[in-house]
Amino acid sequence: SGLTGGGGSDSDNSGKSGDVNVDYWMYFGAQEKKEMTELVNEFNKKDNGIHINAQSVPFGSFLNKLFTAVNSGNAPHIASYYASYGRHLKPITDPIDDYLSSKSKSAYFDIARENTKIDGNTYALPIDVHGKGLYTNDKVLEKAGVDPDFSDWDSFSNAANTIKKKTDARPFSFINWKAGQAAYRAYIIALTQAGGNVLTGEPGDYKVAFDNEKGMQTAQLMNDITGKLGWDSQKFQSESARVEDFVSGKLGMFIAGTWSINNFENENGEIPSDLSFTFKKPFMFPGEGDNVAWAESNSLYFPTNSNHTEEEKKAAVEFAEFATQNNTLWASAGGHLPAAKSVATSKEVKNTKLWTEFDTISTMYEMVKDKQVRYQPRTGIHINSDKFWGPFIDMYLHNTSVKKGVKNSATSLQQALDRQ
Amino acid sequence: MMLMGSISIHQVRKEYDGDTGTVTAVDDVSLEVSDGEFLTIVGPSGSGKSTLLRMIAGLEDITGGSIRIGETVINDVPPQHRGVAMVFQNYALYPHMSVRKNMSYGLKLTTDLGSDEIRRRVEETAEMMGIEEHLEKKPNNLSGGQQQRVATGRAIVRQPEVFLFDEPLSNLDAKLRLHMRTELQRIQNELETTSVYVTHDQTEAMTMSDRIVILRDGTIQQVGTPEEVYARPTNRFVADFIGSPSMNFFDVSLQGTTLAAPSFEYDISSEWAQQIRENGTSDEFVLGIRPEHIEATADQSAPIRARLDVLEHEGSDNYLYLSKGDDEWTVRVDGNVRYDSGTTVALDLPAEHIHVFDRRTGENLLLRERPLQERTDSSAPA
Amino acid sequence: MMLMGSISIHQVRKEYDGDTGTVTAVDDVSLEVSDGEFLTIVGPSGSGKSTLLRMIAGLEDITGGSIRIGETVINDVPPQHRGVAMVFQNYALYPHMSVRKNMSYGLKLTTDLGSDEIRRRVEETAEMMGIEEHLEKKPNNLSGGQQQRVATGRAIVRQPEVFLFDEPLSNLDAKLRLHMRTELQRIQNELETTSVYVTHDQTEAMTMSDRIVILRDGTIQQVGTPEEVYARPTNRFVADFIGSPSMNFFDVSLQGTTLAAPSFEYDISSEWAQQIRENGTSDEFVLGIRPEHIEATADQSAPIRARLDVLEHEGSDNYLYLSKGDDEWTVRVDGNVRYDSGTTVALDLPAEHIHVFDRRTGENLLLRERPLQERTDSSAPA
Amino acid sequence: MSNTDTTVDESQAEYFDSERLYRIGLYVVMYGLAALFFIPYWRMFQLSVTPMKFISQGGFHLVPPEITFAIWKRYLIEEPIIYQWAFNTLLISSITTFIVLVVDSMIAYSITRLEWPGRSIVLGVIMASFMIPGYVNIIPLYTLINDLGLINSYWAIILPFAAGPLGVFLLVQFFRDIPKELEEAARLDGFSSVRIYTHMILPLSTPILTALGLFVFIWSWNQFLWPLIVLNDDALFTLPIGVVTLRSVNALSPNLIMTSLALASMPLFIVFLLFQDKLISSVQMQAGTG
Amino acid sequence: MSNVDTSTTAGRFGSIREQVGSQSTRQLLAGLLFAAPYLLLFSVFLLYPLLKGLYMSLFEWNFLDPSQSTFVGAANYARLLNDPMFWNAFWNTIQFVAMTVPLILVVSMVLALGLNKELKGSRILQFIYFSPYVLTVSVVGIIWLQMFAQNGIGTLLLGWLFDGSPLNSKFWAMPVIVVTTVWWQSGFYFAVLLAARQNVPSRLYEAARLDGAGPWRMFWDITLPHMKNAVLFVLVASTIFQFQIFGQPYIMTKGGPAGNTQTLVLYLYQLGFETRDLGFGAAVGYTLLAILVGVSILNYVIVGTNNE
Ligand SMILES: Nc1ncnc2c1ncn2[C@@H]1O[C@H](COP(=O)(O)OP(=O)(O)OP(=O)(O)O)[C@@H](O)[C@H]1O
Ligand SMILES: Nc1ncnc2c1ncn2[C@@H]1O[C@H](COP(=O)(O)OP(=O)(O)OP(=O)(O)O)[C@@H](O)[C@H]1O
Ligand SMILES: O=P(O)(O)OC[C@H](O)CO
Ligand SMILES: [Mg+2]
Ligand SMILES: [Mg+2]
Repeated sequence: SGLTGGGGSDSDNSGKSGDVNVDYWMYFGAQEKKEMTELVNEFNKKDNGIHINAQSVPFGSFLNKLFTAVNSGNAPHIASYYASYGRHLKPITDPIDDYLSSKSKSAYFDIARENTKIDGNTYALPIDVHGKGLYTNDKVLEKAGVDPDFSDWDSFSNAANTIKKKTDARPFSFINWKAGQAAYRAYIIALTQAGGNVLTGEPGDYKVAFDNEKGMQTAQLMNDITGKLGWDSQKFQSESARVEDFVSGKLGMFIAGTWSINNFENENGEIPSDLSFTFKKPFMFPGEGDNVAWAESNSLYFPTNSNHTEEEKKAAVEFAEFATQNNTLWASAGGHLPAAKSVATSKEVKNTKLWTEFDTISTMYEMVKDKQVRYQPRTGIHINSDKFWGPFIDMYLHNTSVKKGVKNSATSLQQALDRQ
Repeated sequence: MMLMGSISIHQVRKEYDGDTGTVTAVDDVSLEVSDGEFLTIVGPSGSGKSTLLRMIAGLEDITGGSIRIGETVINDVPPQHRGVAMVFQNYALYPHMSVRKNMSYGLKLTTDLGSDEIRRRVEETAEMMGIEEHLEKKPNNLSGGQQQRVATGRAIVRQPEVFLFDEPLSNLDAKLRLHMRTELQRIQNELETTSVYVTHDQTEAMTMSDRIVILRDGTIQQVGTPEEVYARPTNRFVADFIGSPSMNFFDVSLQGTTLAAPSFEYDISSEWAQQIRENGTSDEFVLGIRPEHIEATADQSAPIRARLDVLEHEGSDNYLYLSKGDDEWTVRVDGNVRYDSGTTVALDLPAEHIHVFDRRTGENLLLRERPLQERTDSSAPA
Repeated sequence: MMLMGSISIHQVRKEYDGDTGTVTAVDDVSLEVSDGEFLTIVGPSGSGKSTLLRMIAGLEDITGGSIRIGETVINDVPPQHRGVAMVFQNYALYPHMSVRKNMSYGLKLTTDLGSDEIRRRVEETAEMMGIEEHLEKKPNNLSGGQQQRVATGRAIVRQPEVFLFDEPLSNLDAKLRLHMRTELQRIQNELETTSVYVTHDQTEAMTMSDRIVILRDGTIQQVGTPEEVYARPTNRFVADFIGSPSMNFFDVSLQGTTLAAPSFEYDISSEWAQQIRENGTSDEFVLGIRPEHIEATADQSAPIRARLDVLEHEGSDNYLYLSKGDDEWTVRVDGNVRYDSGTTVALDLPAEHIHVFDRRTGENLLLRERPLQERTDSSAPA
Repeated sequence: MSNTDTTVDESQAEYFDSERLYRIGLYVVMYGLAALFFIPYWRMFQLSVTPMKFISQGGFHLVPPEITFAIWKRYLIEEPIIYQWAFNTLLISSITTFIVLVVDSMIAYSITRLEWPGRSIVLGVIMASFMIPGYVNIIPLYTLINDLGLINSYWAIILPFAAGPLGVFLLVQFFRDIPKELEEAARLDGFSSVRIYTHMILPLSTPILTALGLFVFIWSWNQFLWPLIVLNDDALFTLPIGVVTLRSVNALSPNLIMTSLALASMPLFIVFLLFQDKLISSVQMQAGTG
Repeated sequence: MSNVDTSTTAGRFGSIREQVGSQSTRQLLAGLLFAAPYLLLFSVFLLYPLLKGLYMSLFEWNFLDPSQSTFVGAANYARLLNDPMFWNAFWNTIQFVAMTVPLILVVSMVLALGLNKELKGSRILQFIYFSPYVLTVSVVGIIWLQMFAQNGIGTLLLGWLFDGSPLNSKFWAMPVIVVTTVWWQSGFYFAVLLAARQNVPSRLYEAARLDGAGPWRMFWDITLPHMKNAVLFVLVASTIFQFQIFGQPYIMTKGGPAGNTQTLVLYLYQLGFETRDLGFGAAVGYTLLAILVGVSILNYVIVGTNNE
């Protein structure tokens, strides 16, 4: 069976005969994958005549493979992807309103639920709401003797300058990861606080909006962090360099996701005991705009496949409901705030270190509750692509001038939007 | 039964499609080989010897004409059913099989002999070839001579009606070649199987065969016993090819009854002169005489003289290499006769041994005059 | 000036580090080659001929002993300064250079001759070798014989004191080899340059050299003129190696004054018997006699008789291959003498031509008794 | 015959001295280069056993101050997905190798030994396809594989690879050099075409078949771009792409990454150690220089 | 030979009839049967895609529904000529090839000439030189990425040169990829050149020694001319292969910084498998093919004239 494909699986493979078999593609890795696999196994253990067959597909080629699979009639019943990609995935996925239980319609945070709808139809169920915040290495802050107000740029930049002066650590990195997507997400946060937008207009008629003064200023700020301000280095020795620096105390603060906490673990899977850090709302950027942070949801989509039976579709949604509404594990280890309200506030979630000690999930919960998060624009294109945001990395590392970087990025993005 | 091993080749042609059009490798050859005869095909490289042999074997399609073995036309009979066995120049032993397997394979595939019987035959033949100790070895572990014996043994064991040999000895060194030559002769005497033997070594041909076929560019130049082709070569090509060292040739023109070469003149009888003139296509001829037929005389008044460059001793003969102007002479004299390099030697050419060829066609114009000499007389082929 | 080209080899050894320990390729060889002499080194494959030659050339380090050319010990002199030139078996022509460049390369690098002078010398030599038309060609476009001439020319043009030849003719076919042999002799006669010539072909050695060195396993078996080594071989190895076809050997034991072989007995004088007994290391001997020294007699009462297997004609000789029991005979008789296969022939062994060797050591026990025969008599080396 | 150089005496000492110097220099250069070539390997292994705390501290260690085999243990014992990948790769490579050997030797035999019209043209087309770089075709090939429904199947990797002309090229060269007489002797002995192929050509070609097999195996093992495109499921991955996804999924720790790399390269290193000469000779056969 | 075996005779005449029939028909049949399996693979997986690629390149290819593709003629090619991304990738690839190929030649030549001498431990040396070649590009890419990471040895030794990771430097990123490739590939060409070197008849060096040639002269007059074909092979094979560079930038730089290591195949990959712009991608593929065929033909001409 190995040769003809579809053979391998991450979950217990052997569904009982007569079971409805549901294929599920996911791109999760490390902890996330572990927890999701456990959820699947849990579901499979239930005697409900459904067997979930989960397969891991690498994130980097996930979209492409999904498109191909739909195109060749091999699409799985369920596929994980970002909730704000609904418009991009609409041509290859099916709405599920007909199968959705009434309970589900109100189970999720409103903001998350709304984000999965296109033209009134539900295209996905959100697993979580995850966002980016500001991680601080408390030892470094202590050493510098600073405790800034993290909602004010002056205060923040003073603290940063003090760290720079008083310690041999660098104060602040705008990005955690050498990838266009990381720059894009951080940029959205800063741009929104500056009062700008990435795109304006309506679906189908989006216009690039960051090639204006505000966009340019925010990009300039980003560029200054490694330039004029000297808060961060222009070197990025490896993709994970910032994380390593943060863990070892060479970096005081950086913007990263709630789930990034998993990256602090050492080879034994533990967060180093000598690392003390806090997760803060990232509302320190200058400007008159809204204090909202970028957020996203890992979600479950239902790809189009004419071979899928009604029964299977129903089963697929049943599993998706289960996986999005019983995922306490997703918070404890995966580092995400579950999208289902009841789960998010469940005892199990509130008892995790992430809630009680590291504050990542709790902070995230507050932001969601207080409507301090916003999803990125839902376009028909693969907007996170390096193709559009690579220039921001180049700008951050001073390989390109701000002007040129913004222009390149804006042009190619607009072109792609037009081509749509 | 007596006719089984006779071969009859009738107007056989072979054409290859070469890069530059068709190459005619064998051109209208007809030939009869009688049962038990040992026939040798000689000729220079590319003359079509192998091609002819391989058509008999069935390894090449016959473009035109027919070949019979015994009573059967075998043009369309596959090789293994022609009752022939072949010994190749490089032996073509199967390198990954033991000697025993090499020898038994053909029997296994083409006969329904039991394995005991095959075993018996192989061992009998191996003994006959003196390779019984090597039956379990791989060919690569044998010496050249031993490999040759295995190759011959592989042919013999099949008890074919016809043996075909394609330069079977040419990969051996001189001493071994001599030895295997006599051995092959002994075996053929014993088995009396019809044999067609290809070689480009005229010595081999002269010493081994009942009859010799001389090929050139795919056509037969002459067929005859060794004595015939030696004494009565039909043309200059055969005269040159047969005999070692080669016949001496001199470009001459006929003036009256005198054959005039650049460095000497030679008188012939007026009948011969007339015959030459009648048969020749022009006034240009070639005078030929074998080294062993030239007489080096004490008589210093002899008309033909040349300077001795090198003297070489071989067997009980001395070979003189002489020159005068552009004419070069090779002369065989008795081992007792002694000259110093640099001296001038007088030469006599006995009329009964001279050959005159048409310079253009190469035809031997005095063929009629040349008696067939006995093979064992002192001027026999070398 | 007279001594310039003399070579003096003193207790020279050569050891190689092989996979299985040290291999002694040349073992304590001492030898004098006088100026202008043509010395040939013969011996079977692996006997160290090339190694010795290459030590003279400077292509191999000398493990022990010393070599002089003229007055100078050249052990540590780099090859190009030894005043030697070498002709290799496969010619070793530079394939991508024209003949002209091949010949001038050494002159350009080792002398300060002007390019005109080099040009002159090269063309002179080319003319001498008959390759003047091919000067601009690449070696690959030349025939084997022409390549050989270029290789020789390349050596000659440098006007060395010593020529070294390593089997220079062995890549040529028989007819061409004969031709080039006489040509090389002619050139050496002309230049009178000291030459050391390696070959494993004893005929070449016998016909070309002033003296012959016979090597075996890196040690000298005998040094002498062709006549000496033919008539007075110091041991069975030399006796076997020199002469073609080889000497006949028979295992014998000495009983009284009779040498008893399995198939015949042979009486010798009592002095000889005594001498043999005294010098031998046991009672086991080997009787040797050359094919040309055996007399096939009409006298059917002769004590030694054998059955004729094959008769072969060569030059003005007939070769008889006979056998009796396990003893095999090769006998050279006059071309006129005629026998039929299968008949029994009586043989006579003239006492003055027999050799007796110690079976264990191979030593020739009658060496003293063997007179040196004249080279040109009828029983000269073949 | 008298122009011996007079500089003989001075030059001889130099001659042998410079010889020695030359050899010393040679050793220095060759071993120096080997050391340079070796650095990446050493770095890989060194990092794989360095604990994260030293790595994130930065700084350079020739030998890590502390050694941990935690990650090796984790991959080899606790998370053996790497075995699954190794097995997949082995399966793909073996099947590919087998197909290439059988199919290529068959056509090479047909072209060199059997006479049929047009075979030289066929050979010419195959040889010409040598010029087509594998990647030029990926898009149309991809749509083909997609149309055939072979996405996410090993056949998608095996079949296009087996269509490559290298094996045909090598085997045709080799078969041409097998003496024709052997086959002719076999025909006289009554061998059929199939028997000549199985009992003569194949046994006689073991050296080239081994060499080709090794080469195809290694190439197939190391394929990267194509499997990346056609495989969707990490349980189906081959080692080379699995290793890359490990990196982007588990992301960070260099020690983790290096361990996975070491594990991924191990099988071929062992193959190479065992078959060094064969492999190198197959390289040389490709270039026609061996 | 009076006892001719009757079984032989019987066999002979018995089977003549069954076997009669033209030999060439039988050969034709066998020949085609033996050739068929490969020819099938070849036509389906090599020839067909090749032609289909040409066809696709003339369309605005609709990935989800190919029947909806619109024929655009040469428009994709025209677009390509005006596409700065294509030209950037094109020049980067040329740069890469121009740096890598000569370096590979020099390194592999030094290795081959050095190892031709009998050295102690030459098997180990050979192993070390050749072994990178058996690594997959992903392993090679990641190791070298690590070599130039924060505490990578390359950074530590050469950091002063490029101030930080060279892979972030517009100037140094490509040279690092070049060095990586040289490390990875030289072993292969080293093996080729070593064999060629060992095939130079040693007699020639001996003749040259007697002629008074020194090591340098021998190299130019004997070694190099003899290795000419191998050197050409190295040049051509490595040029064609390096033109297809994909794995190293895909893994090490993703084409950055600022698109400076974007190569043709990487671009092809992105077009086909990220943007799914298949028609245009096919046009890029065909252009790459045209370039490579051009290189091959050029080489063929050069070799052809050289071998006169
Ligand atoms: N398979 C072939 N295809 C084309 N031409 C061929 C083929 N075989 C032989 N020839 C040509 O046919 C002619 C005769 O060849 P053949 O091998 O019979 O010569 P030969 O007398 O055996 O020569 P040699 O002494 O070199 O073996 C030659 O001109 C040769 O080039
Ligand atoms: N480079 C070498 N290394 C090791 N052993 C060698 C080397 N060269 C020659 N020998 C050994 O030295 C011995 C003499 O070899 P040499 O080449 O001198 O023999 P030869 O008489 O010239 O033989 P041939 O007639 O085959 O040329 C042989 O045993 C050979 O194996
Ligand atoms: O995918 P691979 O392993 O064939 O890699 C090819 C390289 O990128 C070419 O330099
Ligand atoms: Mg022939
Ligand atoms: Mg030798």
